[in-house]
Amino acid sequence: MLEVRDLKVRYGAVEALKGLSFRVSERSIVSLIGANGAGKTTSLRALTGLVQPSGGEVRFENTSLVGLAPHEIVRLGIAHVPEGRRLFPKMTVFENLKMGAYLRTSKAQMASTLAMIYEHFPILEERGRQLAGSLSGGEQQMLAIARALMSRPKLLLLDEPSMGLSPIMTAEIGKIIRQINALDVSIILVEQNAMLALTLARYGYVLQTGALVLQGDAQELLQDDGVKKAYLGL
Amino acid sequence: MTAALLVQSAVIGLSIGSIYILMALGLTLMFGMMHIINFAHGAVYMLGAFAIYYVYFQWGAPYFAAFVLAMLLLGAFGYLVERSIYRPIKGGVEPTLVALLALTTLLQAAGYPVFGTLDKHVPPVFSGTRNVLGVMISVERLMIIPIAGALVVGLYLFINKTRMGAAMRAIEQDKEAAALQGVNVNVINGLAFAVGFALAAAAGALMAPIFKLDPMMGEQPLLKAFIIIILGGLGSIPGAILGGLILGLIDSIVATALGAEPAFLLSFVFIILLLLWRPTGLFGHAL
Amino acid sequence: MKQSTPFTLVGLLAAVLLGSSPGAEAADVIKFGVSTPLSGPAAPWGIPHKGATELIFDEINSQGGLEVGGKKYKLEVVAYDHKYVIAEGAATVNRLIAKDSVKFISILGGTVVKAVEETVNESRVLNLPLAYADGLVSPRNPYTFHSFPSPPETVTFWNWIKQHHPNIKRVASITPNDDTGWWSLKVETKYVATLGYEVVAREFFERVVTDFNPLLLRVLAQKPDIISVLAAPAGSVGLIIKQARVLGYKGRFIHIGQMDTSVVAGIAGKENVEGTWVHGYVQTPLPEKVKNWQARYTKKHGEWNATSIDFANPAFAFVAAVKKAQSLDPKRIAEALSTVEFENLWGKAHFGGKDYYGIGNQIIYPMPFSEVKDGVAHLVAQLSPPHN
Amino acid sequence: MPSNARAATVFVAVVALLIALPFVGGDYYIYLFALVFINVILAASLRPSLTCGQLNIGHSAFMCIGAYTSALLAKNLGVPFEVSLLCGALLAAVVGLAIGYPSLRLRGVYFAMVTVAFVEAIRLIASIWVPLTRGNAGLSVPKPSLLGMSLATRTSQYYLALVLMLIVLVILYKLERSRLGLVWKSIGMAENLAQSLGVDIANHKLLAFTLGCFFAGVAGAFYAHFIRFLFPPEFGFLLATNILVYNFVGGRGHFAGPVVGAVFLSLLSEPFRGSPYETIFFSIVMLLTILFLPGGLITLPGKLAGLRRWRPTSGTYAPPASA
Amino acid sequence: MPLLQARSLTRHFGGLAAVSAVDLSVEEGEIVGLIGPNGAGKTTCFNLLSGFLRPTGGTIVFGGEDITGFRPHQVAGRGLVRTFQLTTLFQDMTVRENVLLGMHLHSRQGLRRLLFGRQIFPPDEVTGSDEVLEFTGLAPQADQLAKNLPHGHQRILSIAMALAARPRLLLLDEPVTGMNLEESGHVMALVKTIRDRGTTILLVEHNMKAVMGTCERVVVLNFGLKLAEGTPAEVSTSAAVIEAYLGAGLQHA
Repeated sequence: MLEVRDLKVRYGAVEALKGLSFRVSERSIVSLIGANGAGKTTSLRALTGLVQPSGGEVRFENTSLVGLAPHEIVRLGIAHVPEGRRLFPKMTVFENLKMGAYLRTSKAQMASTLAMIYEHFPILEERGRQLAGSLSGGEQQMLAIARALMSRPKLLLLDEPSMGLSPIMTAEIGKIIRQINALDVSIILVEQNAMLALTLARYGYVLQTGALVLQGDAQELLQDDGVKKAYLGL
Repeated sequence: MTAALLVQSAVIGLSIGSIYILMALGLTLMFGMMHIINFAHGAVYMLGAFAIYYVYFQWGAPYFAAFVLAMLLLGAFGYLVERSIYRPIKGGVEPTLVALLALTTLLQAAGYPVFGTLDKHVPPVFSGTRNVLGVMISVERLMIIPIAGALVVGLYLFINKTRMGAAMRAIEQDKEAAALQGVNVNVINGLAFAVGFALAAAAGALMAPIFKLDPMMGEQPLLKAFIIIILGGLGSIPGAILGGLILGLIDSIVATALGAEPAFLLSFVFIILLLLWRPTGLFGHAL
Repeated sequence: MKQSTPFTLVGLLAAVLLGSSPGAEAADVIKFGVSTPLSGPAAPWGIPHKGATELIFDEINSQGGLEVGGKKYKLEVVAYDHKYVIAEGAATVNRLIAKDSVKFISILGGTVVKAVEETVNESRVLNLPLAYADGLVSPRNPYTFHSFPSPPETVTFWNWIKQHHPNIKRVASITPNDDTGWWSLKVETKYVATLGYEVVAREFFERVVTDFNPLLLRVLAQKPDIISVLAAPAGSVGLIIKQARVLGYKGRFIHIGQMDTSVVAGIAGKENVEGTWVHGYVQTPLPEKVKNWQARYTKKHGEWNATSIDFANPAFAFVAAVKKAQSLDPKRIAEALSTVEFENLWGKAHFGGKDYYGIGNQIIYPMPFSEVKDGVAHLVAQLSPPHN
Repeated sequence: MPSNARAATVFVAVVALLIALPFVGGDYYIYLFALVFINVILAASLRPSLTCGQLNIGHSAFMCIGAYTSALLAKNLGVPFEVSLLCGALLAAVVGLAIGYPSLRLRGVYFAMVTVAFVEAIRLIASIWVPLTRGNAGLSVPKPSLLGMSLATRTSQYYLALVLMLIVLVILYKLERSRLGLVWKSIGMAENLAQSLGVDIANHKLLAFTLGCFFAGVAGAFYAHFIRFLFPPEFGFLLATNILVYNFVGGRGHFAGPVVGAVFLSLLSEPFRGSPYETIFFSIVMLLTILFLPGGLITLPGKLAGLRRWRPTSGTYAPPASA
Repeated sequence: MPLLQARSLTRHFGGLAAVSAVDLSVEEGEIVGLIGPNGAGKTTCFNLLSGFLRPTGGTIVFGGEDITGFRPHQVAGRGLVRTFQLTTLFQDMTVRENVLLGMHLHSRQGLRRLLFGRQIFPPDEVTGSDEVLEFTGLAPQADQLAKNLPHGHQRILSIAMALAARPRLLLLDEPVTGMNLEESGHVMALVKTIRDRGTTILLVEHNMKAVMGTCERVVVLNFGLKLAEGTPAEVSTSAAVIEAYLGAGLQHA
């Protein structure tokens, strides 16, 4: 459903992405892993129009995404949970969720989505009137994911959902990611936590300094020493 | 200063303060979202007053219809300014500042050939005086307070209860995250220009029947609005409301006791001291 | 490429120097400079100043021009906008004198005239200003002929008031906070005191002020019988009257200066202006001559501005003096100005006031005073100044 | 090196032209350019604090202090121009220091707004303190006398202005090209990084601000003795924004930016003078300049060259290397 | 006595403890690595040590002097100089100007020289900057604008600037981020040479290969707490560290 070919991004003189190609098929979880500065976040930002690629092509269900503004890309059914969650801290949990459904104007649809969300994230219903900024890290991450789901995306981009979370919380997020995928939502998971990412994903891509160095079946990558090497330098 | 004089100047201060609040709200809204100070706000106030002059006085439309029309017209103008000046400059703070200053000069200078050189007036909409707490206050001054109050409440509801208002608050907190929820940031910025301009136009339209009209009439309210948004904290709507009330009272009570210039000087000294004490105003947060 | 930045500067300099250098001059043209506010808050005075001068010159030109020494000259107005800013005023006057080689000018505005006083004297150009400025009409400024009645002339109306309205006793004065206002106030206070009035309040305001409530609360506490608003533009006067009435003031107003009472009545409301005395503005019975002027002015400029009536004085005086002197030498014209008697829109005018000022360079003519009745300014008296 | 040599040639040529101006141009140009020189000093003296990243919309306050101080000293005490100029500039600097020090912790627009408040406060003081300043009646000022000689003619005053401007420009240029200038630039570009290298940013910002105040005082002192009439409303917010606009319209990328901006905008009115639409033309040209040259006028040659050569890389303007 | 000693360093943001009770010491002449997963508190730690943040608790002693609460330029003045995580440079200045700014602390320039001097910088500063440029291999690009350098060179430039300040202790924040193998190898070799010339080094880095190959001692942070400390070999075999680093995955939960 998503095909990325030779994607390049420059920041001034610096080439942050040097021609990345990958694909995501329906209902799958694909993960992009790699150390800091490998270009993972940049690739997601390029997909949703937050940075303009300097070259390459991105096609989503046969529509080219290059040159579209973020709100147009969201409309096509792609939701992006950015690095650092980026909630609206001075809005309540409920208002944040409503912002997620910004493009869904049907009241009935929103109510049903909200019910679905509350089913998966009961804590958010409990904290509905609390300001998003006052939530704990794990709750914030849940809210960020839930907010993205409010737009009923076909493809969900998750940028470092486990960052700064305790192992228990990380496991919880992992479970949620599986549940979401079970709702027929494809997922691109960007993670530094390679174990988490490869356990969840079906297919993985390993990035290093803006280029692809390794790709393959997640289970195989999990066993691959190359991954460990890329991380720990062992 | 007698008690009666104090009450009288306090009520007048509230009414003037209400106008200042309308001016300041738009400024603070636009700053919160785009981090720009709209130097053209005074010129928009002036255009709002002249819209009333033509639509209500010259063409005979009912006052409230003219009032709404003035807000709509200048709101549309605000959207146009976002499209044709703010957006092409792509958020550059300094070029935007110069462009808005140039726009102000242009609107003021064009005012003389277009509106004529003589001071214009708009006949009073409300007449008579009322006894308020034992002193006589003109009804037209009093009426400003509920009308401005209604607009403030309207703005509050718009920002807090509507989808577009939510988009505005979202942009204020995190522009990129807002875009990722599907908010068309350009359009909502344009909307903020429109709302800010419409509020300034409303202030001008409210003042038109009370004061006189000339192309430079917006300069003083603009400076007052600057003081208010700094006082209350840039980007803070409650701050703008409180700041407007404080300044309105200073302007009226101190001016009655000591004269207009000392009052103006006092308000400047006051904000310099306030900022040294609290560098982001009463309700401001770090930038 | 990057080195060419300084070339831009050079280019710019050269362009300005060449682009606007004075062209060939027609020998049979008399240039008359006008430095006046054409934009900004004082434009309501500057535009009729320019407009009146142009109208008078155009009419002379259409009859073939002004004959001097047997030769017909066309009259030309060179008008610059000084925006009521000193630096701009100085720049425009310098431009008129140094670049356009103008020998005769008329400057509007007290502060601007004071600021360029010495430039005017040193360049020996003839100045016919419209300005209230203390010390402007003085032996130090022999070439300056003030062409508008100043406070020392207009105070004469207080004699009329004393005679016809003896119950008025307490006077409050409100005036702009600048040289113009201060001088007006000083002159008036002194004069009314000699007539036995009690001055109960003296207040100054910034020209940009629109809310006079604080000031009026102080003034009204002194219970004046009459409020004298000096040297203020019509808009401010309108607001003062309106706001004073709301605060419960029942007495009269008098305005000395130059203003359109229809603007005042518009702002203040017709009923509030009732009984106000004004100098320099009449709507009825309108003398034929002024009626005629109004028609001509409106035809040429579109918008009628009553201020043009008195602001036509510089042009009338200048034309009369040139005719008399039959010379284009400023010195000769100045001599002629001191003696010539000419017609302005109110009757016979001349320059005098030597007893008061020490030099006879102040315009003297029977000044009109009106009372506003039912929103219309009715002529009540035409009075000559206390000095001649 | 050749680029520097070329720039030096142009500089010498411009100065020669300006020296020759009284002989070739009319009296009006002498007068006009003396005013332009004042604006150039004002614009250039704002540059150090802008370079440090301080948006200062109150520069005319310091011009006002310099103007009134030197005028009052000259008028009331008969102090010669060179001394009164120095006193005016020093007082402007001292007041600048006093207001700059506590304002340093204000960020961005808050700093800008405090300077707005300050400029209005100074203007109001000048207008209220009537016994000293004569308030809105305006203060007339004697002609300048230098080293005992009276500079009565416009030509001599023109040369005085020229010399003052050149001295100020040379000092500011030297400073900008020195380590100090580099440090200012570094603060404006990346405050944190500068701090991490041991730069005391508070002191450097204060120095830049105070220095600007000093030269604004110089401009004010000369203005007072040249126009010879001081009127408080003229030193308000409007003049302060003009000084800022000179910098932006000229361009921030190069030392010549404020100079070009001040010259351009000060002369822009001249072709339109006499037209009732003078201000309208002026503001339209200003608006178009900033819309099409957001980097200022100094980027114009680069843009033109870029168009001519059709090489996109040459379109970006780069200030000459310093070494 | 260690060159740098931080005792129970703590910093709260609101209610959140970004760094809590961390003890950290660096001996003269060491290369110490500070590692940990994203959000572990490494950068906060750096900001505390370099004076950009004020600690909520704890003390920092550098070279025998208590520098707790010093402002950044004062810390730098004592010889503790840092670089930044994101490529922070004076982008619109030349490479040489960047390095010359690094020499700010050691520059003595009087007003006379400032106004009347023929050269902009005194000869000793120019030779000093030449040396640094030569040493870091940036000499050929000395007159280019910093923003036009390739990424790897920009990172090296930020080290060169810090070096020009002649630090006793150099804090490097992710010096090899975004570099390929070859580049990072070059930088880490440079780091070693710098140490050999007498500058102590504390670095934060994600590239484990670089850390393991260069550092003599490694401190691991997780959730703002010190998780482990030891030689690279000890640390990289610690199960706790591996789990913190690679993540637990789902099977552990």
